[in-house]
Amino acid sequence: MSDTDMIQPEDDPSEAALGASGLTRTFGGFVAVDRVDIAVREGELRSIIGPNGAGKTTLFNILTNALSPSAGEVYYDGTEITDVPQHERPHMGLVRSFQSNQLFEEQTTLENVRIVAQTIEQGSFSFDLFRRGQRVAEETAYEILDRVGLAPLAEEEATNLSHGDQRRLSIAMALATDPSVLLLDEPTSGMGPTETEETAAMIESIQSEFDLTLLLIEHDMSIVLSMSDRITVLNRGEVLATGTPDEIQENAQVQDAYLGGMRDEL
Amino acid sequence: LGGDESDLGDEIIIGCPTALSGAFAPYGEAERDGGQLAAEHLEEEFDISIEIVPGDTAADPNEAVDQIEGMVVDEGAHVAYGGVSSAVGLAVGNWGTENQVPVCVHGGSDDITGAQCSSYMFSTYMSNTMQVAPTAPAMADLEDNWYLLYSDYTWGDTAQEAYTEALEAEGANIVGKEAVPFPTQEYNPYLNSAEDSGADGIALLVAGLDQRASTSQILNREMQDDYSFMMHQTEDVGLWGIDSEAASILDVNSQGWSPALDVPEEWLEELAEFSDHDPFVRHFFGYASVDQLVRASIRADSVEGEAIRDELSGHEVENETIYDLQPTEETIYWREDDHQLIQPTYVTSGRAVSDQQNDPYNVWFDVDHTMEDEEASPEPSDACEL
Amino acid sequence: MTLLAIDGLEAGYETGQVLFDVDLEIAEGEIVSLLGRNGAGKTTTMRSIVGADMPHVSAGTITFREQNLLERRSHEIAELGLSYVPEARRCFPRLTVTENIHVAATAVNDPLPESDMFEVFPELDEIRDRQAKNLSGGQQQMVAIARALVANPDLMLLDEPCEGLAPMIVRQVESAIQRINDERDVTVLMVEQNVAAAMAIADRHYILEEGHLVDEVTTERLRADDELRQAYLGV
Amino acid sequence: MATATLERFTLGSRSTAARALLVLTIALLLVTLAVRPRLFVQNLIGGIAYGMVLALIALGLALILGLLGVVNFAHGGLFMLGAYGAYEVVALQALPFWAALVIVPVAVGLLGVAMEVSVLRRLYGENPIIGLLATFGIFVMIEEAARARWGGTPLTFGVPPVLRGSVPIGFGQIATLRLVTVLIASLIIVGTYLLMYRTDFGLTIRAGLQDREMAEFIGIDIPTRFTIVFFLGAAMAGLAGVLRGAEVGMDLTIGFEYVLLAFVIVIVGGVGSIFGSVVSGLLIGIGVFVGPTVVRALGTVTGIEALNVSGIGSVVPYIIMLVVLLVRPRGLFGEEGLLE
Amino acid sequence: MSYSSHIERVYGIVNAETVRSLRVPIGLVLVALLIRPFLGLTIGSAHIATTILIWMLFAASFNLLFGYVGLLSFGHAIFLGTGVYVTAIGISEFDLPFSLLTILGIAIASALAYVIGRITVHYGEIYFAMLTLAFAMGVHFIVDSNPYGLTGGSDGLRSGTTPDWITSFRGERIVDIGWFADLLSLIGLEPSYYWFVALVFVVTMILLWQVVRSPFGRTLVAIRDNEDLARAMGISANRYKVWAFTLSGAFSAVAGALLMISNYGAAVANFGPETSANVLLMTIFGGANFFFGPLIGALSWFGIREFLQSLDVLQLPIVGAVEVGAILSYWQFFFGLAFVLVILVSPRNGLWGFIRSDGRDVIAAVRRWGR
Ligand SMILES: Nc1ncnc2c1ncn2[C@@H]1O[C@H](COP(=O)(O)OP(=O)(O)OP(=O)(O)O)[C@@H](O)[C@H]1O
Ligand SMILES: Nc1ncnc2c1ncn2[C@@H]1O[C@H](COP(=O)(O)OP(=O)(O)OP(=O)(O)O)[C@@H](O)[C@H]1O
Ligand SMILES: [Mg+2]
Ligand SMILES: [Mg+2]
Repeated sequence: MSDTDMIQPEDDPSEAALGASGLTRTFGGFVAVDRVDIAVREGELRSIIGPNGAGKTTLFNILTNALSPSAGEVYYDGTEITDVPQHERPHMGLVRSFQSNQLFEEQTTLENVRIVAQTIEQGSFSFDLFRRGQRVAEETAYEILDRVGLAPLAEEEATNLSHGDQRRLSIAMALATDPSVLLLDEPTSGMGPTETEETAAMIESIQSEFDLTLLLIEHDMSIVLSMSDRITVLNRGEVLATGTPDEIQENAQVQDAYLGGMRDEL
Repeated sequence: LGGDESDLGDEIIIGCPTALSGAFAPYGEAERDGGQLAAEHLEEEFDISIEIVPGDTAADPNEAVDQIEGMVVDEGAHVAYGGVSSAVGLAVGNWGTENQVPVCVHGGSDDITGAQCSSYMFSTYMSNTMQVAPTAPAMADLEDNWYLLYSDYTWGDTAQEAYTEALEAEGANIVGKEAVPFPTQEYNPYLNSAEDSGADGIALLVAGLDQRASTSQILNREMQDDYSFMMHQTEDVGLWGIDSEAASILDVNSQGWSPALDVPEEWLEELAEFSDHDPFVRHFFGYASVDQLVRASIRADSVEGEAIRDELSGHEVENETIYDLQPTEETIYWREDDHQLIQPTYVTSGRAVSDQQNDPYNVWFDVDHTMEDEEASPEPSDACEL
Repeated sequence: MTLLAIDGLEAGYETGQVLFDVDLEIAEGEIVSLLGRNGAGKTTTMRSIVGADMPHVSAGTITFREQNLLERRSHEIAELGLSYVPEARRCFPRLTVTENIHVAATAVNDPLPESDMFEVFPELDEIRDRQAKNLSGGQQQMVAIARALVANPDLMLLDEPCEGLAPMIVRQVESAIQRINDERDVTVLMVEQNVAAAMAIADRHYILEEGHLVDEVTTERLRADDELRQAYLGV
Repeated sequence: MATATLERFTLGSRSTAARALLVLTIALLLVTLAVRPRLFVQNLIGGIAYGMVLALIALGLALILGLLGVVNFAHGGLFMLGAYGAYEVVALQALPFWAALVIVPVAVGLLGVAMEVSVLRRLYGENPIIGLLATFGIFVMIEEAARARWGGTPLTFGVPPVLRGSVPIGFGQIATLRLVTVLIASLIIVGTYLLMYRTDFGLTIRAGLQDREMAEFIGIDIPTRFTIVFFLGAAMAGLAGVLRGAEVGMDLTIGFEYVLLAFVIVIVGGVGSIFGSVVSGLLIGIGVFVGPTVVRALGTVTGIEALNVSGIGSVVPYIIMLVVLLVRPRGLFGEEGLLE
Repeated sequence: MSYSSHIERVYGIVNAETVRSLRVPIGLVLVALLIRPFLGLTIGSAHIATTILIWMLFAASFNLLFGYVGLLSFGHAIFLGTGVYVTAIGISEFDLPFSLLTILGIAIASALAYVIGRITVHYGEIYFAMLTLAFAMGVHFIVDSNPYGLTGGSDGLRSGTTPDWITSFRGERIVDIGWFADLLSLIGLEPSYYWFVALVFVVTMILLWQVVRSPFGRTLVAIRDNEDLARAMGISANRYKVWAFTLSGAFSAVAGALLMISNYGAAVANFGPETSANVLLMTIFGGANFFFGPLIGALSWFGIREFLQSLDVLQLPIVGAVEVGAILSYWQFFFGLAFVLVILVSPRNGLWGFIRSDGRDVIAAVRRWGR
């Protein structure tokens, strides 16, 4: 049985909202991401799943140029962006969140978001010494906080937020970039069941509200299966399968490599 | 400053901004002590009261400016002396000139009396040129081929130029020279170059701790028997941690003053008692500066800067105290053109270790030649308008 | 026989007390889980046991084999036969997998053979020379467990061993824990968010709520009683 | 470990800049060899010996930095205390130099322990800059304490007759004392390497640096071990001070001067690599000796007067550092992720 | 809760306390006004007040880099030195006006900082520190070698460096500028050089404050807190760092220009590693996390030195008079000790952090007591 049977044909990556062709990354001989082709359609919610160490986070890192690829191209909105520096991508509408909470810890919740909003308004570098855009950015930031339910904590220092609120804040910061494609790395990790559900609901609502294309890494299969339009399974750096949740669930190889151990019920 | 003509009724206050910490501290302490001894002698002689206000410059010119300013503003100092390094000397000298406070500075750079001569700055030390004058002929007598190692800063650089010119005039060859970063602890590469040049004599125009580093490495390499060594502006080598053996290998040295001179025994002993350090050139300068400043003030019957300066400029020294310490047939005087104290300079050689005196104070050198008056100190290169 | 006994434990941070009068007892050979929502104080309990600088223990006793753990420093506690797999794994990032295991083996008196660890976790064999910082989360979790296991402990404390793991790996880790318990007679106290995982391997469960120990139940009861689960754990 | 090491060693050859630089350096050295053969060889030998001295001075710093993550500015102070301590023992207490060679490093090591226990213990795991600042403060204190005890006057002391004079080697002479220093340095370097990379002690220390609390959880007594390492690092500084003091004497400025130099060496060698510090010590030693000769030779060959710049010896280490870091941002053998 | 209600909540208080929002400028003016009398009262010597103000400015400029971006420069003497030498050379050699030269100094220092920044900001902290040190050593070497006879080598520049609008007599310096003298006579002050420095100090520090509180400055803090995140959120971290470095260099040059006049010239020590080390010590001691921290640091540094050096005999309650002159001549030992303590207690908050939090405690205690 050849691998290609399992891969649902993707669109042309160079035409996709976010695409990659032949993406490869090696670490001193070890291939972490291996000739990955992917083409995320506009408005799609695509999940990436796969065993630990499959290369999911590494793929995110390459798509946002936190790591440079060893080979392959990255496309965004019909143009090649492989070499566009990391800090310019958010300005094009391509943003990621981190697997672990990363915040500007010593600043308030509002300030965290405001800095991002203002950066997006004024560019990746702005010599703004006179608080020109500050009010506007603050207003934007506040709206976003309101939407993710953090408004009451606007003046709280980010370090003092609970784990779940911190995850929410990092999503709020990503939203503040006014993204069109958002990459979320395990947004519910470390959350209990209730919070996980809330977060899932929030992701769905912001997707429709902001017209987002979403790329999601997640281990919680209940979320993945219920939310995704399509799922890509990575294994040892390679794409093992791509398909709708139903297709993926039925796929024997995926069962072997990944879902094998899943418990359906308590 | 109208009216308030203070006469000498009360007290003359003398600032002494000098190095009291860091590697140069022993020099500063000697300047301070020499000055203090002079003050005691003067108080006895004239029944006046003299206060010396020392302050630590840490050999930093900016700090020195802060110090002298504090002395004048807060303590009311009328005149000042000190310096140690040329850079500090120039800083306090120029400060004195801008603020009309006469300052006797102690630094070897020709700039002190040459290009920058400022009207309130007086140089008690012999300039580089003055020290070269008697030394170069002695060097040429000793060896034909010389290699010059010089500290890479203004002082070393001007010394190097002066020696090159003087040695060539005396018919000796300069077979090579090399600038050594200042300060340097590692003289081996430069000694390698010197050996490689085929010279017979090696001139050490190096300052401060480099005098110790260079001589100790010469000894470690056992070069002392194969070469003659010359050192410029040798002060009290003991203070740099140069041991007696290293002193004994120095065949020709320029020195401004030496306890080996025919100086009153009791003065030396009194000084050795008074100061933590054995008598050496810096004591003499401290002593001479205070002596001259106070006498000028007494002659002017004023503690006002302008009056003292006028008294000092061009003054021929009459008092025996100075002649006792700088024995000479010629006149010692403050040359009007550049405020240089015209006095004898000396060429010395290190005594063999067995001949060195250590008690009651160190005498490790013999005075071989003396050069006096205008012969040693030709007209300043850049005429000053004082 | 009781291996670990916690009695009236009160502990907290500068920001306030977190644990209130916690009692807990584990017999030799058991697998016990500690359940509770985020922030209930599970990790705080674990860290109190292993003698971490934080939290401060203000009252109570922790006894392990008749030894009062509160009087001992962390490294002495480890030598008594108590291993800890912390939250977020904490592998030594710039040591290789082999070195991570070796360093733990050298720290105690009678370690297990290091090569055994690669039998317990065959996945580690092909990455044994890679630095831990370059491993994926699941790989790191295996290293962390192997590191604890190699010390040949009598009691192993695991803080959310399955967090961030793929279902497959979760299964592997679970079965590894079970095997360790079966074959090597290691007693286990584990913290879990995932109630299903906890029920799959643990015999008994303690439930923490806002720093108070509110219940102690067997797996059968927890499985059977939906309301109980809903009330305490929200599932 | 294998892949990481491999990557480290091959990185340099990958960059064209590095290769061009290497070729240029070799060409320059050949030119110099042709123009001033005797001087060149002499300086090369002298440079290697001096490089070993520098490596010895830097080693304690590299050890404490690489293993404990503390940027120990006080290293300069401890080095200076080593020199003054030797003076105290030999000149003031009239004990033999050999005694100083043992007593002083131990005493300085103990002082290091006091420093570690009272101050640095509280700063592990903090941003390295904070350790740097704290030890800077301690450095100032040591310097002033030395001034209070031994005064500002530069000092020297005598060494036993066997250590005086020089030994002929090849083209010239090398001072006996320096030869002894080189031998001792070699022994210490080998010993340190073995301790750190070939023993479990070293492994536990490295684990402790990476995650201190976790290391204690698995049963390692980290505080005691860190103190031992600090003792070793400080004692090495003391030993270097004794040997250097015997050779060129001591004064209050040597601390600052040598600690800057030692930093340059560690940075060029790469933080975390003992071996790197040794290589970089040699590189800088040779640079200081040969550099000026090369420039002069170049001046002779090309006839360009401007090349006769004097006194570049003092900036050679910094130039080397600049060039090395521009080509290899982590130094020659630096580990990724340390102190960044 | 809507944005406007939030705004009201946040800004409402501020509006009621306009003073609060202006406390930095007011504080700066107070510093400039009070340092001199303060020194006169406490240590009996006011003549170093000028020097202190200038070092405050330098330390604050340094802290723009260290405190706000987290970059530790070991070579900041370059920029101070540039300000010093450009003005000194310009006045003594070319007879140019001081104001023009200051601008030139700022321009050159900024250019240098920009170039050095472009090369170095990519490096990790310790590497950055060492690289800046390397550049400083290089510049020091060049200045020391007296290129084209411009810098005076190790002797520095000492004559003809005072602009002709300043006259000095026995340490008193008068600024001979019409409008300036008029301005000061309005508030009944002598037109001394101190007030000139004070004026420049206040104006420059307010500019610096504006930088710090501007979006630009806030972004710097964000980069300090989490650089990876800043990048991922579209902030060009390196460009911000380069420009922070440039600005810091520019402000340092202003301090340099003032220092040149106050020092009566230029010295190579202005470029030396000790200068860089001292500004670092002062800043940390005062408290890098606060705008006023470096100012407190500079004040304590000079204050402690003058105070301890002037002390000869200490009157102690029980022991009686103690000869302390000898011990206190080693004042740096005690400063070192205090410094280590500050680092141990709170490395980034320093003395000022101490004072602030303690001050708060006192106020809180008084309130509690009052109830
Ligand atoms: N270092 C600390 N300083 C102050 N408070 C802390 C600290 N660590 C934890 N806490 C607080 O103590 C409480 C209990 O935390 P703990 O980590 O024990 O919870 P947990 O049950 O392990 O939660 P989770 O499931 O999220 O890991 C929480 O409110 C937390 O905010
Ligand atoms: N900097 C690196 N150097 C070497 N190997 C690396 C590096 N970063 C990642 N790897 C390796 O690449 C592989 C993929 O790692 P990655 O973090 O992308 O996995 P993942 O799919 O996100 O896993 P998880 O679900 O556990 O987060 C792993 O085997 C990891 O060891
Ligand atoms: Mg991942
Ligand atoms: Mg927890």
